[in-house]
Amino acid sequence: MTFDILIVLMFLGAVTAYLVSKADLKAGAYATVLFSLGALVLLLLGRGEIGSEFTILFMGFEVTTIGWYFSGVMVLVYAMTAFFNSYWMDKMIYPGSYNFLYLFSLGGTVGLFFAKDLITLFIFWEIVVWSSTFIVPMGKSRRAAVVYYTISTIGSMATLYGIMLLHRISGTLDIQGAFAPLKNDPVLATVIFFIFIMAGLTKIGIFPFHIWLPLAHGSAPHTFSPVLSGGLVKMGAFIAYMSVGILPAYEAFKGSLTVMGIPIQIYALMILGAVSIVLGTLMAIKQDDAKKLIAYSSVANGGYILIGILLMDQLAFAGSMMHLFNHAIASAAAFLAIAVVAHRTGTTKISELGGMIHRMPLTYLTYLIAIISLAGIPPMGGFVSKWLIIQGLADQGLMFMALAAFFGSIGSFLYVFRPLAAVFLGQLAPRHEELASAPLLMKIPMTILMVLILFFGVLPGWILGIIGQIQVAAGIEPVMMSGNSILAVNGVLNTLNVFMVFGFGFLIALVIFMLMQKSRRVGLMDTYTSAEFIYTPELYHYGSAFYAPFERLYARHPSVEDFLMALAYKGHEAGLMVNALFFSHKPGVTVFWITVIVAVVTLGGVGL
Amino acid sequence: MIQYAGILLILIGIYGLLTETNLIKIIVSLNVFELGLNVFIISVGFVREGVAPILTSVNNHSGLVFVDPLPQALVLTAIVIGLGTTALGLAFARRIYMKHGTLNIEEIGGGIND
Amino acid sequence: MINPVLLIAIPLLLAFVSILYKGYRNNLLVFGALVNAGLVLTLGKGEYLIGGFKPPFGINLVLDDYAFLGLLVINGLFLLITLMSLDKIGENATVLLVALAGLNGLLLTGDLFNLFVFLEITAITAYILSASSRQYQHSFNYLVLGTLGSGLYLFGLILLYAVFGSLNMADLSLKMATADTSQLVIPSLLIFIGLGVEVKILPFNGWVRGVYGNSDSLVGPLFSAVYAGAMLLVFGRIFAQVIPLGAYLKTLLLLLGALTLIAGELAALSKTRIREILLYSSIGQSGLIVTLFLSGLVFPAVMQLFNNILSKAVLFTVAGQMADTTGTDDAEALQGAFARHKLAGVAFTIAGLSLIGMPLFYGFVSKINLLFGVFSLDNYWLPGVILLGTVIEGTYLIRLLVKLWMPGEEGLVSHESHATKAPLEIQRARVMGIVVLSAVLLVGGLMPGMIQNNLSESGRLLDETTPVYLFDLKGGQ
Amino acid sequence: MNLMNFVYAFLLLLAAFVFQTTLTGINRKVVARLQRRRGPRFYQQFIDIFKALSKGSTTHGWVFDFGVVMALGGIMATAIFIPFGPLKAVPAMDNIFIIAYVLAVGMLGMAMSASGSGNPWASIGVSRALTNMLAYDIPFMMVVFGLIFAFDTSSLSGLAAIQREGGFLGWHVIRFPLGGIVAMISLQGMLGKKPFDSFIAPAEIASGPMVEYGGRHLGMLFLLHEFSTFIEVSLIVHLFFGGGATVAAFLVKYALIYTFLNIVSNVLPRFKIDQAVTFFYKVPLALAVVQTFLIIVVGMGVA
Repeated sequence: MTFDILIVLMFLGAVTAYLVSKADLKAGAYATVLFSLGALVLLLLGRGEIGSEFTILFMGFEVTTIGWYFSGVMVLVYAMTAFFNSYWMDKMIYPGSYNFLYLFSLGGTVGLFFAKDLITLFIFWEIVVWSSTFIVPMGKSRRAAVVYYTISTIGSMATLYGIMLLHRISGTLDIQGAFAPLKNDPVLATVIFFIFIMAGLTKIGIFPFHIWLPLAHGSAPHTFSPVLSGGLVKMGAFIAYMSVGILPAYEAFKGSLTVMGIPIQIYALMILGAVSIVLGTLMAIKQDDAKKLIAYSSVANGGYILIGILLMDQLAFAGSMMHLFNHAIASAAAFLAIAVVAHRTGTTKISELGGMIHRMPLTYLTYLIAIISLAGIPPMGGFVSKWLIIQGLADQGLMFMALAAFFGSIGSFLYVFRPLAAVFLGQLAPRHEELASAPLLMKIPMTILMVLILFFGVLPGWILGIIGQIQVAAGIEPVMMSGNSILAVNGVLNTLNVFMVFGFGFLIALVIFMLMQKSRRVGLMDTYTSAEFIYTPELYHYGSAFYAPFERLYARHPSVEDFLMALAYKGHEAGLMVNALFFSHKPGVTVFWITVIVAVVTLGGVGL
Repeated sequence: MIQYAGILLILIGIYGLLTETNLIKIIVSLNVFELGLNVFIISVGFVREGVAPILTSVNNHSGLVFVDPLPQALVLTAIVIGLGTTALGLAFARRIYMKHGTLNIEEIGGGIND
Repeated sequence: MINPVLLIAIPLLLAFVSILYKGYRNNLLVFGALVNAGLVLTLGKGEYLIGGFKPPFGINLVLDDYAFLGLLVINGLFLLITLMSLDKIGENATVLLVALAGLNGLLLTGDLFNLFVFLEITAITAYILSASSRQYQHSFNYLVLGTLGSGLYLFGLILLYAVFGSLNMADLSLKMATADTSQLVIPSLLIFIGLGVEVKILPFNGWVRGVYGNSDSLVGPLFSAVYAGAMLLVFGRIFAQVIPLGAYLKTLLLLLGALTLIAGELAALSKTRIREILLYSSIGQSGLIVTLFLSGLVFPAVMQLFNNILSKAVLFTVAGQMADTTGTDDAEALQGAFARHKLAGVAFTIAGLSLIGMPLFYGFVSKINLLFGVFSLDNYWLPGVILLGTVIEGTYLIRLLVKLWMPGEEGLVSHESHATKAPLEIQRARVMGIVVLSAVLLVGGLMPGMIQNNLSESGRLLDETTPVYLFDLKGGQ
Repeated sequence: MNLMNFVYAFLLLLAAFVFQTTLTGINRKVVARLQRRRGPRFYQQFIDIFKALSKGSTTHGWVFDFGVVMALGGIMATAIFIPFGPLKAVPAMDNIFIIAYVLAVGMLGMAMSASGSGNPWASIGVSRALTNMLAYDIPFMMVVFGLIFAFDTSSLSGLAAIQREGGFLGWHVIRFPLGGIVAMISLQGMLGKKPFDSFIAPAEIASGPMVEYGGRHLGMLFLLHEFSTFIEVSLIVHLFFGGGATVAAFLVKYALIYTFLNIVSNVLPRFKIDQAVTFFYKVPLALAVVQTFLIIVVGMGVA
């Protein structure tokens, strides 16, 4: 019962939020908080109902562990971000519609993960696509919404083709049954695999479909970027899981050529994942807009998630599932921190900011913890998941994936540090002297997210337990835990011990620091300047072209974005050609075409 | 044989539509086309040695061969409709002349700002 | 039982009366439309003889489910559009009444030549209506092409008559079913071209841009919804139910249909004027529907047809209104237009999303069904083309919707202050009309069973083998 | 983990500190001899550290202090994970990936503190340091990846034990010479020795990240430097030179390698940072990929 209430409640909530917004904007925003928190509570309450089935209208649903897990991630991100909504009500062009679409897309995502049949899955998928498409342009770019929509639709239409093909083959739309005939038909399975996963690839933002992420995440309203990056991208992972886990790809591709024991079909996609990691990392390093930077980091992290899911093994898959959660909350937290900065200063350009730590320390801390997790540094959650993924890769000996993973890991230090140094640290511009810190309602979700990131980094047991259940349901060996230790094939990770040793080290360092002579506090401008006199803090701040020497190395890179845009322009030109060839105010043009058609058909008919 | 005449007229009409730029001449071409069509239709109903399908005091025995009356009926209708469209076309041509001062279709322009 | 010939006779009679009583023209028109819409509901299905001769010798009217459904939607839309745009009718009331008679005749007749007559009547009214834009060269172009097209139709028809000796559809279809298809290539092609001019198949539709592109808020929806709907239904009648196509011609015509779909959508993608975008979208949709009819998928085709015309009625009403009141319908000049016309904007959005085939709207139901249909034929390239068309269509429609809702320069947060200052006005009647239409699309999407069961009844009668995705069953069949 | 572990850990830290600082002092003398100088006393490094710690200093805000504490804490935590020859403070935690990532905590803390000073020179230094890290770490990790795949363990002591089974010839540097070369070059980068020291060289950008430090901050950074050197050199000893069956063996190997690298460093010029990246991606990375390919696909060198 809980879950049908949950889904219906979200759609009713959307309408309610809209109506409330008509009366009072702030109240409408609070309604989004209430409803999304309600969804979180319902989800947690309904954990015992996993396995139940229900129907709404003509749509069938089934509650599975993986569905529950995914929707939990989604609802958490939505609920946390919802706290921010009220501060943007007066800046949004259609605040009421924003609240409506916010909850509407939440309803879509929740329903998606519980779909029992493929059409229901598709319905909710498209609901999310169009409802989020209308939120994105409320931000800084209209073009972003169109690119986002187009790329998403290329994916979802390919998947729809796959769904229809599946139905044609198996005669059923039930998710479990529809894939059944593929096990014994590798050719067909290959076709379906590549077509069906398209929606997933486009949504995760795998190369070459990644171009919408920086555009849409970077220019969406500040309160929606966390949802896009932390939440909606994860829908793609679900489709990827279906393509590998439910198909089941490994069984169907048994006879295929293999690379390091991985069927070539799956390996091909893993290469795309690896390319995404490298490309996302390189692009993130050179961004000047903090939101675009995090968006590109989502591309890179999407690559990790995809590779892990495609491996379908004990370690990397578990790591990928957990990374999905860790990346969701960390990326949401990072976006929220940037949103606070944008709320107070009105910009997200790294080069225009600096020294924010002195005005908003909690926001700084949130960002710090988020990026530590994003970069996979202990003791945060991101470390555990990346560790699992890399252990899985090492177990299988997938060296090129590992190469990309290492590059992404270390590259992430570079790009996550950049906003940290240039936005939060460094010189505080005089025009920002008077800024207030984050408002209370913003502090709540940031604190919660910080605690969660740290908590699951130290004690990942609960979440790995759920992932273990998912793995059992998918028919693979579950990730092993013993106490606080994760037992991998090649090594053991005791996160609690890591945390304690880290704490011990920190304690010693703190004692040394405390024992020594007190320091004198001086201003930020009171620094070593090669004996120059300096007066302008803005100019004494290293914020733009942070990695200039490195960026120079790949400044003239080929761009898939340019290629796709050129392709779109070719479509535009083709349209103009159609227009010029066939449409005129002169009847002779059309008469000409009629004669051509008659001649062609007649002569062709004679030839037969 | 007569159907070839019809087809020839149809082709002449289409040739006119393809090449003419004068509105009046286009309408004339259209009429030639319709004329050819009508001739062709009549030819379909034609039966050699046939008589008009009317029972008279002379033509009243079962050995008679009638021409098919239906195409003739169709042609009548088609002629009427053709007349209507021609009239409307001429009316348009007049309006165009009043507005643009020319009957040459090349000089009128598309009227869509692109 | 009411004889459906009244549907033709009453508007025709009222048309003559309206010439005599010019002052009451609009009242007569509304009355005629109302009576017709009411009459449709009371009709009984069956065949009706005209003039007392039995088919295949005499002319008959066929009122099967197909015709009934068509009449229902076409008369309903006609009524709604007339009521919405009463202020635009002016001197055209008589023409509209004749048009109504012609349209009903098109849908009802069971005789090919009779169809020609109604085709010409309807076409002449269309020429006259198109002239209300004062762009006579386009009306002239339309007239020449329309006349040539119906001439070719007549040509094909007479060839059929010469071979089979009948003009009755039912009779002909029986005779042709056993005939050698190579005999049918030329006549079928001529008939295809003849109808192709009216249903906007690609190389035959040169007139569309000029006529649709200058249409106002009356003519636009009337052409794109009512005329296009009736013509497509006629096309479906002839090509899915009467003339059997040989493999050669069928392949060619299918390709032409697919070409129309893609070329139309691409052309729409390259345009910025709203009416032009919509007219090319109409062309694309026609290509899609024609393809479905040619594949023998009558039921999905009809569903998609209704989706298209209901949406287009809304879209063209708003677009025409924009052009009428602001003098431009360039999307750039009208950015943010819906900020001040929210209700119209919502209706426009629903229609647009339904046209793309987004879930929750009727378009989704029809899209799913047509895909099921095409796949059931074991045709695997066509769905690819259709889905590609959907991607392109979605792109430009979303681009348009975003432009009209969210004003603002790139790089700046969307704000109402960027919205167009053009004096756009949308009359209350029109807003109500499009809201009703979009509500139909919404209900059809939320409760597809309701509409679908009615549709499928007729679909089943027409074609037993077409699979139907029933949304009443959980997860379909 | 109980109290004994922590006491043990503390003692090992102390030992590592004493050993490495002495070694640094000795190396200062070795380098001086290379340059035909007498050089400072071998315990000069201790004097420097304690002197710096005891002096007064300035601070630029809480993150400036916090970063230093976090950096030293992180590095010391990492050092606890490193097996000191056969001795391990914390059982079963010498996983190479854990060490590699925990190491990053210290790096991040230091970078944060440096940027928090508000001095752009420091930020430039950090940017170069991170770029440098992106260059040297990837070839190194690739080689390590090959080793882990070959021997199914990512434990440092485990990998060291495997090498000792074959005696001197079992050392990975012998069995996987390409990997050994890559690791030595990468180690040079990790230690910030020439030719890869452009991020920290005093002559380049006023010492880069260190520009603002003095007093106890600087002293702690000295400590940090000693510990990170200990971690990095130990890694190589364990991975490629058979680790240490006894503490003495470990320390001897350690001292030899460290001294060797120092000597190499002192006869080389300095790369610009982008040159360093290009170099690492052209030569060591290619070698590392070849080595890993040989291990994984061909099985060469894997008994």
